[in-house]
Amino acid sequence: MINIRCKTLLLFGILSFTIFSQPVNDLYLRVEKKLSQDKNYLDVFAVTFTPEESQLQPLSNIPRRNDRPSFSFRKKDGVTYQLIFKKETIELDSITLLYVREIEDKQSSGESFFGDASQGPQIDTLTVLTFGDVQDLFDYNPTTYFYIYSLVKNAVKIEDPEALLKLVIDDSRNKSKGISFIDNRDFLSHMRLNSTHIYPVDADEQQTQRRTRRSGETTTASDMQIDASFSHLTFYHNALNLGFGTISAEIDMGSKVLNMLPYQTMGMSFGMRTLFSLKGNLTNLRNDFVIDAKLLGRARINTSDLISSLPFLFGQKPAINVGPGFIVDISTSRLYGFPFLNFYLSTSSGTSLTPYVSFGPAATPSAYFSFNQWEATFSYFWNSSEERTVRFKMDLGAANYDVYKVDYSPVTSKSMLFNKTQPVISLQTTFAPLNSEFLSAKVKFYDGVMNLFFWMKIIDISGVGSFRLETNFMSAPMFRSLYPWETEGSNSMVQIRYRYGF
Amino acid sequence: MNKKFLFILLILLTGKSFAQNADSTVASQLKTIYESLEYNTLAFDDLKKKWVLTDPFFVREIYNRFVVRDELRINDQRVSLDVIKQRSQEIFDGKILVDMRKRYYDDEIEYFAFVPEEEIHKQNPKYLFDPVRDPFLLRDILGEKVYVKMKDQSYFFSNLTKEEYDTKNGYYFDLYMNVLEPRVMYWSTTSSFRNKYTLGFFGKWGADQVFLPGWSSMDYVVGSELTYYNAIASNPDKYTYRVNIGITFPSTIPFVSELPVSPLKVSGQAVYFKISGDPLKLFGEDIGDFTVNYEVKYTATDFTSKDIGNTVPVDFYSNRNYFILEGRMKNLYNLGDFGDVEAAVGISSLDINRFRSTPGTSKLTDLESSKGFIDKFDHMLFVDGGVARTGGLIQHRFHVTLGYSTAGYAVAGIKSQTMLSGNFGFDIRVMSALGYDKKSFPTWRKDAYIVFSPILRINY
Amino acid sequence: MKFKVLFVFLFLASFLSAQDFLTEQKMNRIQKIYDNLEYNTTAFNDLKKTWIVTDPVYVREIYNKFVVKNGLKIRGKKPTMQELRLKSNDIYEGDVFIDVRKRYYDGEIELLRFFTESPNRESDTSDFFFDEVYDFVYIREILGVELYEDLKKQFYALNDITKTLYDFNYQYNFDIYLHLLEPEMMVWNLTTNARNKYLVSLFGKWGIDRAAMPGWYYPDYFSGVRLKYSEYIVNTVPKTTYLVELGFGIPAKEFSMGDANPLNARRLNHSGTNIYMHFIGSPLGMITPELKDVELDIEGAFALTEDTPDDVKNSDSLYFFSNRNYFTLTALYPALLDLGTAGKLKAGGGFGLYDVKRYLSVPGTPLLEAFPTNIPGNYRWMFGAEAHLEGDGAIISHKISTLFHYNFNDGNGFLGLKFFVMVTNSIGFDFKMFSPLQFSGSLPGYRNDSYFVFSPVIRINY
Amino acid sequence: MFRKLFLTLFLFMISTVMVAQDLDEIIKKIDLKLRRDKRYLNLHYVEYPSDGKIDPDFTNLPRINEREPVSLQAKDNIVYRIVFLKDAIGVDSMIVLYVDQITNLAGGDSSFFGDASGPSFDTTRILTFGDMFNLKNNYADIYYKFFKVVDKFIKENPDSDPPTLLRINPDQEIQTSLGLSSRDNTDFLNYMRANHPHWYPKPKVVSKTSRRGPEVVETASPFKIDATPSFITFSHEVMDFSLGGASVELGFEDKVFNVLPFRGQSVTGGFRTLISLSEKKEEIEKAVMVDARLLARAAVDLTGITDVLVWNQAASPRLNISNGAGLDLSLTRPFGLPYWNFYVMAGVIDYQGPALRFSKNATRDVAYFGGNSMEWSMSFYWNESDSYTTRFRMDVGVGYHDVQEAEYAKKSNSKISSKEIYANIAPMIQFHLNFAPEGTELFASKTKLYDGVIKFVAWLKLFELDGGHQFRLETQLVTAPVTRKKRPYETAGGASMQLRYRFGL
Repeated sequence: MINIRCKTLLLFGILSFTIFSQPVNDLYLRVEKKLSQDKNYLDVFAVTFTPEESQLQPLSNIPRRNDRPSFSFRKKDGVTYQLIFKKETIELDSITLLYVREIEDKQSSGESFFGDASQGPQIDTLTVLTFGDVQDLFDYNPTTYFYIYSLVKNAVKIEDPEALLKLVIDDSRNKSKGISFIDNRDFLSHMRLNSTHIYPVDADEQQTQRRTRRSGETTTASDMQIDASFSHLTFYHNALNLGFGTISAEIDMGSKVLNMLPYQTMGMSFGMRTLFSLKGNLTNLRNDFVIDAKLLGRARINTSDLISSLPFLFGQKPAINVGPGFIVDISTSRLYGFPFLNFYLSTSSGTSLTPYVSFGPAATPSAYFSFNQWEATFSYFWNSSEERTVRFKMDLGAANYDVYKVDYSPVTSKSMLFNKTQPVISLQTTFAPLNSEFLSAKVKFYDGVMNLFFWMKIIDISGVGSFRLETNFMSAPMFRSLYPWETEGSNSMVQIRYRYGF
Repeated sequence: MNKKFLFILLILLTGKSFAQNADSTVASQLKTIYESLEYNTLAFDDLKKKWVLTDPFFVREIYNRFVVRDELRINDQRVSLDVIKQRSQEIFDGKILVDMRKRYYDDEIEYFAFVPEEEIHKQNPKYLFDPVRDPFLLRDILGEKVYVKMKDQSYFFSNLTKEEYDTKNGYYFDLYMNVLEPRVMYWSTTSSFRNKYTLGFFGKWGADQVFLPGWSSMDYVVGSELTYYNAIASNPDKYTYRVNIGITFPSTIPFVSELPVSPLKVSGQAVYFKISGDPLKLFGEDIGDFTVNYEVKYTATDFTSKDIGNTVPVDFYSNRNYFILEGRMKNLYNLGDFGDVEAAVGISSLDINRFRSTPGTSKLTDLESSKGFIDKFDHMLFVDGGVARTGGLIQHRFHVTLGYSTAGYAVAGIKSQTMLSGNFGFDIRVMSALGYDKKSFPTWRKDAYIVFSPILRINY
Repeated sequence: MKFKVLFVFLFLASFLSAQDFLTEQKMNRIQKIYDNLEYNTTAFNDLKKTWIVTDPVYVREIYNKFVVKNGLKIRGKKPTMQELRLKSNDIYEGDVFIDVRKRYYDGEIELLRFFTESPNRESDTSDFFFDEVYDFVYIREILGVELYEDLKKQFYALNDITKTLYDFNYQYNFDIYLHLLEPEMMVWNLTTNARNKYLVSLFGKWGIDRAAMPGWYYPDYFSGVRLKYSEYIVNTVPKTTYLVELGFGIPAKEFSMGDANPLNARRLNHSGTNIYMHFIGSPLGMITPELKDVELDIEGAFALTEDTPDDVKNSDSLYFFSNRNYFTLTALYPALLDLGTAGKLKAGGGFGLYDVKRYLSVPGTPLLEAFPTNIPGNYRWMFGAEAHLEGDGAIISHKISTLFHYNFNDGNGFLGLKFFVMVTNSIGFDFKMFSPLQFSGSLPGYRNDSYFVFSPVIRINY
Repeated sequence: MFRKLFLTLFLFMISTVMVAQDLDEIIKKIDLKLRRDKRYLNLHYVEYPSDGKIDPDFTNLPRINEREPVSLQAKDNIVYRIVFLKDAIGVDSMIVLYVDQITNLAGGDSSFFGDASGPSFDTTRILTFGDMFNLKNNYADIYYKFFKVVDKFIKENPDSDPPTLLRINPDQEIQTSLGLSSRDNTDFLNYMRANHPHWYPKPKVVSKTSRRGPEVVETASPFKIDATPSFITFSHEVMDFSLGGASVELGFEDKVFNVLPFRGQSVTGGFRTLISLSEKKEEIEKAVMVDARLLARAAVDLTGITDVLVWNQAASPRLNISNGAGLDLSLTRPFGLPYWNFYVMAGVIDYQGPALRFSKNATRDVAYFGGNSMEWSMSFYWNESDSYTTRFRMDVGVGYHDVQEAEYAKKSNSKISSKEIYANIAPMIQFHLNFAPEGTELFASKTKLYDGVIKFVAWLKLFELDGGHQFRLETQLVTAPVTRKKRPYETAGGASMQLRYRFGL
């Protein structure tokens, strides 16, 4: 039979005494675990301190908790101490010491017997004063605490303490909306990926390009640039770089305004293209006023019966002839805050009337001709995110083309059938992940017809050039009935495009 | 003298009670130690395997071992012989069952109690004897063989283990495939604290409130639905407001036999708009779970005879617009498993036009052009009451609707939707006209409709 | 013997209470240090990844770990077994959820809270019955590494309530507003003093709502230049003080919803080049200060020339109606009533007049023949009243307006309903509907029996 | 008076007896549990002496139930285990429960037979809970010594929990009751790796069940093939470029027209690239991925070889699918929307000499041509439980296709007239089910309802040779139109079965 004696109650007292201090111990334990396990999120600082002879005395036999032997700072070469503390914050009004670590570099102290230099410096760190010890100093041994405190305070005055925070704060800030540059950067990056002509790379732009390219292949600045496909060819050589501008040659089988595919327009335009800036040099394209102007002549070639045999063209024979003449095609960067401007004009004297395609009875044939076309649009650029992986371009404006009906019998007479100015809207989306070209899709609505243009990079072999697959799809007219000079159904075309030196 | 005596007694008792307290505190501390030895699985108490042993012969066998080992306790006190005799009588009458429960992570029996039959379903039943809450003590009492037989449940017993059935709304995507009112939620976002905006497609076949249910209606509304919750809840019907905008598409009729004599044909492209929410909350009043639904279908354009596609002139009825305004009070009061009572009242108006489509002409001729826009409408007052239950294993909605139309007839309808754990279900709607005389009943309407659809719902 | 016992107890109690105060003070100091160890990210508190664990069995797993390690507290005190049993009943009902929040810069879980919520409730009745547990080191120690990693990977049923930031600030690099009936393309902007903004843009306007002739029922597509001047910008939303529009009418091509014959489907036709003027502002403030908020809206279109039959290009002679001049003056009181999220009410009224002429176009003749209608001088006076409910949320901005138009001369009226909504200031929908209110006789020839127009809206603003 | 005194004393004695008697009972129960329960005890212990020295106070410790006192011996083959209870609810501080003595028989004297039988331990409980409780009440200073030993051990290594007697591992079977849908690309990648003919980068997502052993990563073979007689894809490392991978494909199947393999009289070649737009390569779970296939289709007469290569039971085909060019794009959750799939094939019909023609009447033949086709859908993934054994996917969207009917004179190959007999948008819904016990894909099926016709495709994994060669049996079934009448260009449906070989995927 056990009986209860008053000694037990005494024991209860002692136990409760430790118990009451139990929550404080729990808190110490929790803080010490936090300090050791949370590697990179703690906003604490460390001051390294090697004690001098004179400083040893006040820092000797410091009492420690959990009846661990008292500790004294040592002066030995290769031994340094790290005083880890927290700077003033909103709630902590002064520097708060947290714990002290002793770092011993065995290597330099020459102690290692086996000469294991090969393993490199052998450093072991030991927490000599835990958080609990330092707090007990603060409560019961203020002199030592303030001695260490003053050490840290002076060290902080001399030079910035080492931050133990390992978070990389700035590169992960994310914006909620996309961005659009005030200067020409969006215009230039679009043209470099899509235009068939050269846009010299800006000085600082080069670094960013080269840096990303280095992971790929290094680019030697070749002095020749060719952009060719089944329906166009452009050529540029460094010799033609006149300092204030560049000249390059172009041959193209298509037309910008008419809803017709290359070869269906039965004509070839050839001529020169020049890129110049009013400042007189092409080094700072990003902020200058840039003009990209083309001056082309347009000759008629009867490719009408070639269409059905071209393997890459899926379209019908056209029902309208396009007059010869000359073409002006200008794109400018921003002028006095106005958006980017594009202007295209193709005019023809309207004299040469031999039709390649005609209609009506064989005896009294008649034909449709289009002599003049113009298009004026504003361009707007923006990107879906800061990395500019997805880039958008929208063209808004108006366009016009005329259509004449020419009767050949009894006498050739010309009468205007159509000459209407209508809105044109096009949206181009370019995917350029990590700043390297990948694919782009453009959808354009004009005169009730949807034109879908799409290219995608297939292979990029350094030194040889890059190949792209391009498709061009012209839909049947929507929301309106067919014009007499239009063919039924949709036309589409697939071609390979080769680019060298871009 | 007795004062001195009283004083000694007082000290003795206080000391005694004091010691007693000391003892009982020690005892209670020992009891907490005893209960804390095992790995605590308090959170899974309701999921542990539970069963009741009812075989009277086996119950006697077990009871006898307790008596032999004198392990019967009542409130932790030993039990005297006559109490045992009196309790044994209840065992002999076969009215005592053995309630058992297994541990969560292994299959030792952690709870064993003799419980009278009528107490078995209670949350904390009145035990015959104190339950044994330690498997190893139980094994000691019953002996190895009987304990293993108990554990392996190789005898007649009834299983009471709880299966965890619950429907939680995930606000990530919600496919509600019901032919009459499909919904596909595809986008959601939170803009502050715990609100939710969700965007989805919705479909709607027929309009119940104008008593033209699904299968026989020629146009099927498809459109977009925006729902806003100002604080998300596990019950998806608790939205703050919902806006639907859609347009009608021609729909094929599966059961042609179901059509009325001269079915309502489509005479133009219609637009559908619905808004539901609690307008009173805008003005700060709150009269409980009250929502107002306002629906409108407006036919904007006129088809030509080419669209109708008839080769010979034909007269037909067509419904071009309807307006529905309904006020619905939910959770009026709770009927336990039957769910919560809800009631609604509303007015709806539906216009009926008679057109003649003669092929070749560009416009339909309106045979009742004399009637103004307003007086082509039939108005209807309807009342709706029912029970709805969400959550748990089976969710159901049963509604009875009664409507009286200005055209002189009444219509009654029963609508029911039952779902099994929020995934599979069935939707049945029956409507029939009442108190009408055959001759003057409109031919564009059948006197009785039955409409049904399976429901598949995936919600994450 | 007993007396000694009492004495020991008294001594212990007093000693403990003094010591109690000391620990209390020490506890607060250490607690403060503990709370400030981490890098402070309170500025992002609402943007941190937050979700609610809803899977009932998973909630039990986590709750059980806390019970085993005795890690839960209620108002700072450890709960007794009875309190835990009480809370467990809520868990068995399946109404207990766990609110979990991750740290901003790395994926560790910094906060975990148990709460109950009654299933069908109106407002947010969540009661957090246990104190919140924070600091991922402590949470990981309680849950054990495997369950902690599992909790981070979200392999269970949950509601994600991470807040996405929707801001509503206009930017002035460019602003494209693609709307079939009211397109706008900003081409130029200028700030003269630090806060004001001059905005020049090209605009289009199809249909006059105040005369109940909306969208593609109106023959002219007015387009021209718009100047908007805002005195100062309130958190990037321009507070427009006045707006001037100047444009001319382009004959609008019939946008037919079906193969209706263009000319007679729309009763009003273009009959000559016209100019369009529009002014919105609140000049009355100069006269009397109380009226400084009243917004005046003056709008007019005046025909200058008259077309010739070969402009109309009709093959056989054709009678048609045409509206040549139009003028309205409306006064609007903004922010009459504030309904919170439903928006602000803006209402007002005004009068105006428009003319309708009847022409005969005979091909080959030089001029159109004008016929007098039964109304002298063809001008019709009208009176209009309108009310708009406008709301500008970060995600949804809407404008619901009703409009009443009464025509004195024709004796008829129109009731209009306009519904416009924009989501995150980028995609929207606008639809207008006018239905006639007959007062006397039938609708005049130039009127449709109901008007209904709609258009998708896309805005790109950078 | 004496009687009263006697009565009170008697009361006093009984209550203590009663009280004491309770304590014995509870202590007996506790000792019984501590001896027998081998798996469920949530107790911790400390090895003593850690440094070989035994505290002198631990000699002839008194024990209850008339057992003679015991002393702790400082021998190197004897270790004492002090077992205590920590963090119990309602118990404020740590409580020492009992002490075990573990003597290592082999270690002590060199066991004669060599330790073939391995070290054998003999555990005896020298201080039961009753003894310890008695020490705690009556010999507080000795108990306090034990308390200090344990307290010192805990304080000295705060990071690690003291060793535990718990033998069950609750973390092993973490259960959930509701299914789950992963908020990142895990479900998408799980599905594509199992079913998509083109390859998706590994490593496979470690599903919960395979948490036991480390995930063994097979050596990624340079080229990857997925081949059935009617559809073959090939990819080689050299085709990869910085942003993602590429592969080529050739097939006799069609996505939108409800036709069985080879029965569409067309062959489709394609070039496929897979791009992940996230900066960090390894985080494909979180990246926006673009899977783009550029397709070119050519009409070809396959009537001859339909029954040679593939076993199928089907009505004779009636539809010639035309040449064309197209694109099949799938995006993972753009802007928070669900997974987007968009397929468009612009057809250009060559009416010259159709493969399949049917006589309409005495003088005319008729042939049906499938021209353009399009399909847009949104995909939703979810799993029935967190062990990822049964995985579901649902595609909801719309499809479009148009069919031309051309008339020919009896023996001529050029058409006289052609008209469009069907061109419509119809809703499309497709339900996928994947079964992958223990993370290895065993069976998958997809059921598609479009334009009234049900198309069912399923594969079953047959066997896998080492080196990564996997063989599956794949069946395709197309039904006759269910919800409407059969159109002239449609057949009564049928089924086909073929072997599918996969290597390196």
